Amino acid sequence: MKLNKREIIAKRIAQELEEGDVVNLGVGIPTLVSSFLEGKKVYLQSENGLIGMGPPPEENSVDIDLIDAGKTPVSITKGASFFDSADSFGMIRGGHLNVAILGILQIDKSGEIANWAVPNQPILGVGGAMDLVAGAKKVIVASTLFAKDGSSKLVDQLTYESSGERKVDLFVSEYATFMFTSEGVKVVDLYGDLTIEALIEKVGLPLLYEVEIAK
Amino acid sequence: MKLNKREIIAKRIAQELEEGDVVNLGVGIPTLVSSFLEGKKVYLQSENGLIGMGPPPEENSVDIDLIDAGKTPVSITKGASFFDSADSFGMIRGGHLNVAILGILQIDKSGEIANWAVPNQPILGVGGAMDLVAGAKKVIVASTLFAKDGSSKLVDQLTYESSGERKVDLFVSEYATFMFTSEGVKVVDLYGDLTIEALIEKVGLPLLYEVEIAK
Amino acid sequence: MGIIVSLEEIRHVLKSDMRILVGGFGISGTPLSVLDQVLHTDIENLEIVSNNLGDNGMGLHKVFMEGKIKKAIGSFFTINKEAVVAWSKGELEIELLPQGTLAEAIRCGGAGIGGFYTKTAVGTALTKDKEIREIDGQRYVFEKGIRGDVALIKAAKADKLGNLVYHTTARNFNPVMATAADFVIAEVDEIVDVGELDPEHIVTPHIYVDYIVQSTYIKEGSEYVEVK
Amino acid sequence: MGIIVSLEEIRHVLKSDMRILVGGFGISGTPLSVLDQVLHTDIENLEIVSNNLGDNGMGLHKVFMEGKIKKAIGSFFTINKEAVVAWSKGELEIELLPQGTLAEAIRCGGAGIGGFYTKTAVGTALTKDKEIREIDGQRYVFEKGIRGDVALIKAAKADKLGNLVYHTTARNFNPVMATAADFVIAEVDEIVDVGELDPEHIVTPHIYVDYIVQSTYIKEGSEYVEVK
Repeated sequence: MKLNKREIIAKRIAQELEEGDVVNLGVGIPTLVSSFLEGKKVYLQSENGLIGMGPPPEENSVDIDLIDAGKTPVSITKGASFFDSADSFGMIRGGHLNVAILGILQIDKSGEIANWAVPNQPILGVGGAMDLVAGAKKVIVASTLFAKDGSSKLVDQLTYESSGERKVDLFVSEYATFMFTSEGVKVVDLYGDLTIEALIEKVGLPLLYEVEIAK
Repeated sequence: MKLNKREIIAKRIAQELEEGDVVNLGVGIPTLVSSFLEGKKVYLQSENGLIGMGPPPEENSVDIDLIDAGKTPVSITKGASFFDSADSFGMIRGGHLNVAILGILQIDKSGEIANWAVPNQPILGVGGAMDLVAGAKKVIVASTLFAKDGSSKLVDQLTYESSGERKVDLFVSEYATFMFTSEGVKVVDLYGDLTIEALIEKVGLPLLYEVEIAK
Repeated sequence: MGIIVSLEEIRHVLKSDMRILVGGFGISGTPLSVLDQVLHTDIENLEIVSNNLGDNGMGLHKVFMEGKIKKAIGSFFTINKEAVVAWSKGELEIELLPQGTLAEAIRCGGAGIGGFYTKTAVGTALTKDKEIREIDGQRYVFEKGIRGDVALIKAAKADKLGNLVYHTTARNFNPVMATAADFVIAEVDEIVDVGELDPEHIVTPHIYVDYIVQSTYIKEGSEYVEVK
Repeated sequence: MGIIVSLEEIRHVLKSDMRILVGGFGISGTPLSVLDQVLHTDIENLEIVSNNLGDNGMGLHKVFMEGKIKKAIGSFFTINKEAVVAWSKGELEIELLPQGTLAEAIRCGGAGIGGFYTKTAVGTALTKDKEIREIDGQRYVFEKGIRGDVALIKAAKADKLGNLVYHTTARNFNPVMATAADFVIAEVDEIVDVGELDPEHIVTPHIYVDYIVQSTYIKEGSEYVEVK
């Protein structure tokens, strides 16, 4: 079965997760990650007060009070627990999540992200995005590489509002996975239909890429 | 039945409590207050994580985990609940107790108290005393008026370590009940075997006392 | 002691210009019946502290549409389209806080903590005019505690003293809001006798709750409907 | 996953010079079996964060008497007579905090809050060298969050994932300490299957817990006795 762009990203991220990880999935592509875990057990945290989030419920067992952070009904798994919003964000800020997987609008070459404020629109919503950026042990960005207008989301400097000083650990796109090092942006994995040269051209930034010769 | 000094104080304080009050009783004389409530229902809070503390349990139903702040086994009443130390002191500091009843070593003429550090001894214990002083809506001091050496605990200026800037609302002793006003220390109630003149003499401070003529 | 009151009786508690904390995340855990009562009063100029301004024509959304809200403090108002429009016309003040900062500020407001330092939002537009402080090598922003005149919260069950337990993710902001207002009104699905809630399971001790009202909403399939 | 371990297995987690958070108020809610294990190690120079240093020859009292504690941070050491003597000889450092400040600092340490302002102890000897700040007309003192390398806590029940529930006032400092250390060992009276604890009643979610050990102490009458 051929995967679409979003599924390619989700599947690649699923590989990064380890058995037993406590994970928060942002809205959009991140929610798809659950489908590609192939039996790996992770614990999903939802910032509205739940650890042990399960798949969407059967239609006849929907409880509209039991929702995820995107306000979609969810189920719970065995061993799940509920807590209030203050405790939930204590968990997030306190470094108790292994991984937060977040969408972005932009990411700069240092790994700083912008994922909450759409330019030229009123800034009236932030939700839990900044808490997750600041608090998770590891932040993985899940996003297509190019915006609808064709521009690269990976940029030299953010032109959108930053989500916090903290640099993310990984950016997984449909073409490549990027890491942010002191030497620059490193392509750790190339799997789309663009060569590294084409990627560099389209992104418009220098990218480090080590070809594994002994393969 | 003739009451002893400590009982006189406890009984007088019980009169100050109102039906439904949430009350924290310090160790010593304050714990006696429960005996003089005459059916008035108050809710006793214990800072180690309990609201709805009941009387000491029968010997055969002692649970040594279920204790008050003085580490004495207690029982619970219907409607009681347990919580952790952070929530308990949130309750105390946040102004959710109607009354804290505390013992003292000294109290000055402004109503500032010293109740934790014995002079010339290492200062190695404070417990929850300062949180109660700072946080309760009303603080009532329960203490004999004179120390064992005969000196007045009501003093011009504290010579013992203060328990906090907050002034208490009432000091109930075995001779009189005192209030602390901008004009000075006011005797609101005189019931021991000392006249007001003798009281002023023994305390060594000016005391305001309004005799109710139309009684 | 009369803490169980009718919906009509809560109206006298609410006054114009009050700051009101309202529990809920979207519609989950929102005191819908209590908020409907606001529409039966002539109060206005309310300052609301809530994660959102309701949703789908329910809860605070209704109150907002009646023009009763002057200012909203919360984390996510983008879903409230009319609120966005009102804001851009200058008819609604909005103060945006990260969701975790909002929750923590309310908790501190209820717990006698004047302010705190969080690492969330350091280096963003949301904190550009705020005090930044380095503590043990990490940068934090100062935030003050938040309190309200009244808190309107939703719980699953209350006993007749006012002890509360919640239902799944409908817990959200309700327990912290119960601690952080001068007067707390809890809307509940069920009222039980004192002693029926296990002391180990009570989430909000009764001393935080001033009024309890029976909810007039029930869940039917995937929505809340009002029963009279 | 092997989070349920024998008492012996916890020894390798504890190292000299560590800062260790220890739950309990007096003996109630103290991980007695785990603390006994410390005596079977050669670690020393420990910095202990705990309300007291045990009591009556149990818990931390034993550990202290073996000379393994360099510094104690807590609220009430006056009941520990030997600790008072050691302190006056300069053999034990003590940092005294009001009990509520201690609890709040640990909570903040676990919740990503760098520091906070409390009104407790303003104007006393305990805060005379600390930063005082006026917020909305009230004076507060600044306190930093507290974290540990390891937390040793006690709960009533764990499920096999590590979810915890507590027993009456034995809850005390344990839930906050579970959040504020790099490694958390929970001693429990009973271990049950996953799913047996109600998701609404779990106090400490399993993600905070690294090791679970079965307690070897039981209550008999008015004391704890060890069963082997």
